[in-house]
Amino acid sequence: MEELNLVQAVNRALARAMADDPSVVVLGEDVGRDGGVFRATDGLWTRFGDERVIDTPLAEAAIAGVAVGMAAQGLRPVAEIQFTGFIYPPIDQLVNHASRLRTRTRGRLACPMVLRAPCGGGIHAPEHHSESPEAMLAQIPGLRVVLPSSPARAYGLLLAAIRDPDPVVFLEPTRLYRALREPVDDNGEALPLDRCFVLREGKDITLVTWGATVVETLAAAELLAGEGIAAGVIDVATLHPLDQETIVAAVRRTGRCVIAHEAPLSGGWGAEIAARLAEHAFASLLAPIQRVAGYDTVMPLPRLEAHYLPSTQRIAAAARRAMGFA
Amino acid sequence: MEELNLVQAVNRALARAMADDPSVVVLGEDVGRDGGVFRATDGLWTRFGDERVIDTPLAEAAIAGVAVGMAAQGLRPVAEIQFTGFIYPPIDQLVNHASRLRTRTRGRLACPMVLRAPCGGGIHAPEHHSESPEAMLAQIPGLRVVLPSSPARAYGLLLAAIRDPDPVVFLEPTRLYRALREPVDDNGEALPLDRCFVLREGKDITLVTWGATVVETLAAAELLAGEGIAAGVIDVATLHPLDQETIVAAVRRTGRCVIAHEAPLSGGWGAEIAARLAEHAFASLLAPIQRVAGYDTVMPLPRLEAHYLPSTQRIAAAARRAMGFA
Amino acid sequence: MTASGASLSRFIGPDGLAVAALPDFARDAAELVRLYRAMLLTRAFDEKAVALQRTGRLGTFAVSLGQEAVSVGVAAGMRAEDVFLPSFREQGGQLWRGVTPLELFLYWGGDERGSDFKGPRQDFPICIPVGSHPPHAVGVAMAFKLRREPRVAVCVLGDGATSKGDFAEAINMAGVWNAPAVFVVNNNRWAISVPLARQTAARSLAQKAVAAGIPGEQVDGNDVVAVRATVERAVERARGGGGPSLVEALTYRLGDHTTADDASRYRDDAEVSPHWAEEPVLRLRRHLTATGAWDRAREEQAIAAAAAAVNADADRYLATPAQPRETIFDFTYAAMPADLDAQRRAALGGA
Amino acid sequence: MTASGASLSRFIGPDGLAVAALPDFARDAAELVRLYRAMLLTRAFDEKAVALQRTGRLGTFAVSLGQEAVSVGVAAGMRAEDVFLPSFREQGGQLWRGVTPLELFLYWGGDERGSDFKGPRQDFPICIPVGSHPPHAVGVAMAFKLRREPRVAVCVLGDGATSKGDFAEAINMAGVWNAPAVFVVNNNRWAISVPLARQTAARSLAQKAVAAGIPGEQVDGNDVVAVRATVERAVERARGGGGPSLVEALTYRLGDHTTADDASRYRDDAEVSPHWAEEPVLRLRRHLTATGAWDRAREEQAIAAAAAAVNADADRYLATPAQPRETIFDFTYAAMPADLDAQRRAALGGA
Ligand SMILES: Cc1ncc(C[n+]2csc(CCOP(=O)(O)OP(=O)(O)O)c2C)c(N)n1
Ligand SMILES: Cc1ncc(C[n+]2csc(CCOP(=O)(O)OP(=O)(O)O)c2C)c(N)n1
Ligand SMILES: [Mg+2]
Ligand SMILES: [Mg+2]
Repeated sequence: MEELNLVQAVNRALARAMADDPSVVVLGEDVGRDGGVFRATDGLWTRFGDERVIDTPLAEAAIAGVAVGMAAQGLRPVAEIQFTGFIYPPIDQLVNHASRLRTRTRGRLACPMVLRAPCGGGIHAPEHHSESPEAMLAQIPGLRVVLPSSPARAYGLLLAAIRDPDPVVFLEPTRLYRALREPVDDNGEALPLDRCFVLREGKDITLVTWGATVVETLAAAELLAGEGIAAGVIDVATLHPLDQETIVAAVRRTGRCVIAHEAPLSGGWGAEIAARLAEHAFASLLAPIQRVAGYDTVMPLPRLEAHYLPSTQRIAAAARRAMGFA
Repeated sequence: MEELNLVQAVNRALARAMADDPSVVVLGEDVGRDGGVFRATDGLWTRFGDERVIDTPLAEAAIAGVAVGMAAQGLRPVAEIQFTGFIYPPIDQLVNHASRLRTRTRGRLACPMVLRAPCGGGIHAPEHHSESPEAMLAQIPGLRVVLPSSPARAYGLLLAAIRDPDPVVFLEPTRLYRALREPVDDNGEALPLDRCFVLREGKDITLVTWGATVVETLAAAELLAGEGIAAGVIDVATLHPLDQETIVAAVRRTGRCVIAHEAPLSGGWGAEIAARLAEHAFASLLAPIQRVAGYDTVMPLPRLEAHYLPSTQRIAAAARRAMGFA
Repeated sequence: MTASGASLSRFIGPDGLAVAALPDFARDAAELVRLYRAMLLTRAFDEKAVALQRTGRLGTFAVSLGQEAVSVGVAAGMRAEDVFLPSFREQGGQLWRGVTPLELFLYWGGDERGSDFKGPRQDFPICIPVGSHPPHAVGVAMAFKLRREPRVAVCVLGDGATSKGDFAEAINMAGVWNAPAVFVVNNNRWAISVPLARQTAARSLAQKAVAAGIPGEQVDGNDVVAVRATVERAVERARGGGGPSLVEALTYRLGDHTTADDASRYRDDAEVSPHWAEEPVLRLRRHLTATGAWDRAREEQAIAAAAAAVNADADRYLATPAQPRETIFDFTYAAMPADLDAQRRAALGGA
Repeated sequence: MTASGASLSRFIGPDGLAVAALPDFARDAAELVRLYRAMLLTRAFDEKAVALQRTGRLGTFAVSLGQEAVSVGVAAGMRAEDVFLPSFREQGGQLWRGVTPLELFLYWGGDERGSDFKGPRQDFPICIPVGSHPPHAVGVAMAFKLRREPRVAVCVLGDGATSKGDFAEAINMAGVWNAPAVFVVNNNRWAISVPLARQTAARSLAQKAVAAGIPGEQVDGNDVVAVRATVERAVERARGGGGPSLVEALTYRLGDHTTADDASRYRDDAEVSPHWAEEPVLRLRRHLTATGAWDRAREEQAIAAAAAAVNADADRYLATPAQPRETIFDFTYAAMPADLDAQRRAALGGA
C-alpha cells in the first residue's frame, strides 16, 4: 500500500470521486492549472479538464453560492477556500442557503456540496492564514463539519463528504499536510461521517481532540503512560453532528477528561463536548473537565504562535491536574 | 421616570450618545428618514441630520467595513443590521478586521464601533428573520457581544457599548421590543459591560439565560417557587467576555443549574457556560447541568416556531430533573 | 425615462397604443389575454394576501402592486425546463410557472410546504436575504452547461439588491464563464425607504453589467410585452451559448414595501401619483380594449375568475392543519443523525 | 495597451523618452530622482526580504518586482495627512510614506510591532484578506467628510480583488456619498495563477467604476510619472469635494506571486519576457540618463545606498528579540477583561 501524506490523500480522494462520478466538480481559486496552493488538486485539471476543475475569480461568497446552485441541480461540487481566514464570506451562503435548502423545501431540493479549506496554525503562515474557526461552522444546523487528522482518515472522510447528500465543510489541518505519511489504500472506501475515532485506549483518563492537535495529544498520552497514567485518545474528526455516544461512553469509563483544541477556548467546540459530558457523564465524573485550547485572543503572528497552540506539555499538565483531583 | 419599552430605550440611548458626543454616527439600511424598520432610530435623522444618521445602500458587508474605517479614524459608528439573518456577511469584517485592528497594530489603531441587530424569534416573522447567532459572534476574540433583556438594561448597556473603545455587537431581542415597559431614567448612565445581572436570588437551583428567554425563565422560576423550589435567575446579557465569576459563584451555592437559550443547542453559548461550570464549579455540582435550547435544526417558519423556542414548561421541567437528581 | 443614454425597450405606451411593431407572440390576442389574466391573478393574489395579513391569518407579505408586468413578463420569457430564481416579490412569475396560490399562501403563512412546489420542481424557493441568490443562478447555469442541457437560469432581484457584493461577484463569474444565466433587475425605484438615487450613483442599473463585461439593457417594466420580448431574447441568446446578460426592468412600487411598512413615513403621495398612469394592468387593458380583444364583460368575468381561484386556494390554505411538530427535525438531513434524533425524541416525548 | 477604448495616461515610454509634456513635478530632476530612489529602495527591500525568506529568517513574502512605479507613484500622489490603505504588495508606497524597512521586516517576519508604524500613524496596516479593505477607505473618507477635514483615503488593491463583492459594495457607497476616497487597482495581470482574462470579462478594470457611477481611468503603471500625476489629480479632486474615483494602473507581476509560489507551474516564460522591457525602474533610469540627470556612478551609489539602508534595518530586525509572551493577550482589548486576564495568568504561570 502506498504511503501518502495528508494532502496527497486529499488529492487521491478527489481524483477517485471525480473518476467514479461525473457529477463531481472541483472549483476554487487556483485549483486548476496550478493544482491549488497546497497542491491538493494537483493533476485534476489535466485529467478531468477545465469544465470539471474550475478556476474561479477571487470571490469567496460567490464560490460558495455557485456551489449551492450546482448542488441544487444535482452536481456534487467540491469548492475550495484557500485558507480558513477567507471562509467568513461564505458563512452567509452556508447558513442562509446550503444548510437549509433541504428543510425549507421539505426535501424538494438538496445541497450535496463540500466546502474544503486548510485550517489552523503552526506553519508560520502570514497574518489571517492560521485560524481555526471550526466551532463557528459546526454550530450551523443542517451542515456537517469534518476535520480529519491523518492521511487515511482524510481520504475516507473526504470520499464520504463528497458522497453525502447534504452540505459538508471539510477542514484540513494545514500543519499536518506534509507532517506525516501513512499507508493509504486508494480503494474508494468511505469512512462513516458520524463516528469518532478512538486512537488509543486508556482506563485512567480520556483525552478528546481533533485536527492537528491530535499530534500533541497522542504525544501527551505517551508522556503520561511513562508516568503510569493510561490515557485514551479520541479524535472527534466528525465534529457535527457529534458522536456523543463514543465520547460519553469513554468518559463514563475513565471518569476524567481533557479536551484539547487549537481554536480559542470560549465558544470552541470543546465547550459543546464538555457540556455534553457535564450532562450525560455527570455521575461518572471524578474530576473537573479540563479544556486546553488556544486563548481568547487573535491568533498571534508566527513569532509567538508556538505559545498560542496547545502544547504536549499543556495537555499533559491538564491531565495530571485531572488525575490529581481528589 | 418615564416608562419605556425596549426599542424606545434603545432609541433614547442612541439619542443621548449622539447628543453627548459628536463623533457618534448612526448608519444602516432605512435608519434615516424611516427611523429603522423597528423605529429604533426614530427621530434621529430629523434631530442630527443626514451626515450623522446615514442611510446606506443595501450592502451589509460594506456597512460593517465602513464602520471599521470610521472607527479607525476615531468616530464612534453605530451600524444597524436590519435582522440577524443578514449579519453573516459582516462576520468577515468582524473577525478579520474590527476585532483585531487593535492587537495587530499593537494599539496604534482601534475600532470603537457598535453593530446593532434585532435578534431571535417569536414574532412570526418571515423566513431568515428569527435567528439567534449570538454564539457565532461571541466566539470572536477582541469583540464584545451584548444581548440585553429589559428596557433599562438595553439603555445602559447600549450607552456602554457606544462608549467602549472596542467593537461591540449589540443584539436586541425582537420579541421584547414592545413586549414590556419599565421605568427608564434617561440619565446617560452606562451599565458595566462585564457583569451578569442577578434577576432573582434562589438557593436551590440557578437558572442562567439571556435575551428574550429571560421572560420564560423568570416565569419558570415563579412556577418552581409555587412548588417549593427556590430558583435564582441570572441574565448573562454581556455574553463575551463572560462574567464567569457571578455564574460560578451562584452555582457553587446552589449546586444545580439550568441554562436556557433560544439558539440551537450545539455550539450555543450555553455550551461555554456549562463547560465553565463543569470545570470551575465541579466540586459543588449536585446534578447534571441541564441545557434547554433551540434544537439543532433550522428555525422553523412561524407556524411551528412556538415548538422550537424554549418554553416555560421545558425550562421548569429541566429544573425539576436537576432537583430530582439523587 | 432612461438616464443611461441606452435606449429603453418598449412596445406599448401608457395609453395602450403600440409604439413599435409588436413581436410575434403579441400579435396573438389570445396570448396577450393570457398575459393579462396572469397579471390579474397576481393582483388578486396580492389583494387576498394583504386581506389575510390584516386579519392576522398570514405573515408579513410583500405586494407586487404595479410590478406585475416584470414578474409575469420574465416568467413568460422562459421555458418550462429553465430554472427560475425569484426574490420575494415575484409571485407573478411564480404563479405563471405553476406555483399555486395555495403554495404561496402556505409559504407566507409560515409553512415550509409552501416551498415544496408541485409544479416547477427545480425552481428555487423565494430568496429573502436580498441579493444572495445571483450566485445560485450561476451555479445552476454551470450545471446546465456541463451537462450540455439547453436550459437557462433566470434570477430576478431588486434595485436594492444590485448594491450587494454577491450580485457583483455573480455577474462577474457568469461573464468569465459564459454561463447561461439571465439576471433581471426589477427596478421599482425603492428599497424599503431608500430611493434609487441613494442606492447608487450609477446612471442606470443596466450599466452594472459593464463591470462584468456582459450585455446590459433597459426595458419598460410596465409593458409586459416588452419585458417578455426582452427577457425571451436574452434567455434564448444564453440558451444558444451566447452568454449571460443583465436586464433592468423599470417599474414602480405603488404600494408599501410590505405589510409591515408604512411608506408615508418616507415617500410623498405626490411622487407616487403619476406612476398610477403608467401601471401595467391598466396599460395592457387599454391596449386589449383598443384592439377590440377585450371589453367590460370580459374584464368583469376575468376579475371574478382570478378572485375565485385565489379565494379557493385561500380557503384551502386556511383549512390546512399545521405540520406535525417532528417536521421541525425531519428535513434537516437526508438521514436523521443519531444526535439530532435524540433531540427529536426528547421533543416529542413532551417536556 | 488599453482594451477599453479609453485612453491610457502615459508620459514616459518604455524607451525612457517623454511621449507627452511632463507635469510640473516631473520637470524637476531632483523630484524624479527622489521617485527613482524610492523604487530602488523598494527593489532592494524586496531582494533582501526574499533572501531572508530563502534562508528561513522571514515568513512568506510578496515581492513587488516590476510594480514599483504603481506603489511609489500612488504614495507620491498623496499628502502626508491623507490615509493609505495598502494591500500586501505595496511596500513601495509604505516606504515612501515613512514606514521603515525595519517595520516591514518585522511584519513579514511575524511580529505585530511591524504594523505599529512610527511614521504614518493613521495609515492602515497591510490588508491580507483580498479586497476587504475598500470599505475601510469609504469609512475613513466619511470621517474626513464629516469633520470637514480636507483629507483623502487612498486604497490600493489588486486586479483579483476587483472580483470581490466588498470592492463593488465599497465603490458603490463611495459614489452615493461622494466620499473623498480614491481606489487604485494595481493591475499586474495575475492573481496567483489566475490571469486577468479568467478574472473578469470586463473590457477594463477602470470600467468597473461605471457600476458605481464614479469616474474610472487607466494609467500606464510602469510610468511612475503617469501614476503619480493621475493619482494626484484624483486625490486632489476628491479633496476638493469632487468625489471618489477609480484608477487602474496597468503593470505586470514579473516575479512569483509570493515566495511560496512557483509561477512556472502556470505561466510561460515567453509571456513574461517582453514585460521586462516595460518595467518601471529601467524606464525611469533611461529617462533620467537621457536627460542627463543620471549616470553610472550615481546609479552605483544609489543602489549601494538603498542596499545599505535595507541591510541596516535587516540587521536591526534580526537583532530584535521576540515580544514577550503576554503580548498575545495585552492588546486584545483596551482594558484587560477579567476573563481574559485569567487565561493570561495561567499562560504565564507555566503549563
Ligand atoms: C441581505 C438583506 N438585507 C436586508 C434585508 C431587509 N430587506 C428586505 S427587502 C429590502 C429592500 C430590498 O430592496 P430591493 O432589492 O429594491 O427589492 P424590493 O423590496 O424593492 O422588491 C430590505 C432592506 C434583507 N431581506 N436581506
Ligand atoms: C479573500 C482572500 N482570498 C484568497 C486569498 C489568497 N490570495 C492571496 S493573494 C491572492 C491573489 C490576489 O490577486 P490580486 O488581487 O491580483 O493581487 P496580487 O497578488 O496580484 O498583488 C490570493 C487568491 C486572500 N489573501 N484573501
Ligand atoms: Mg426595489
Ligand atoms: Mg494581481
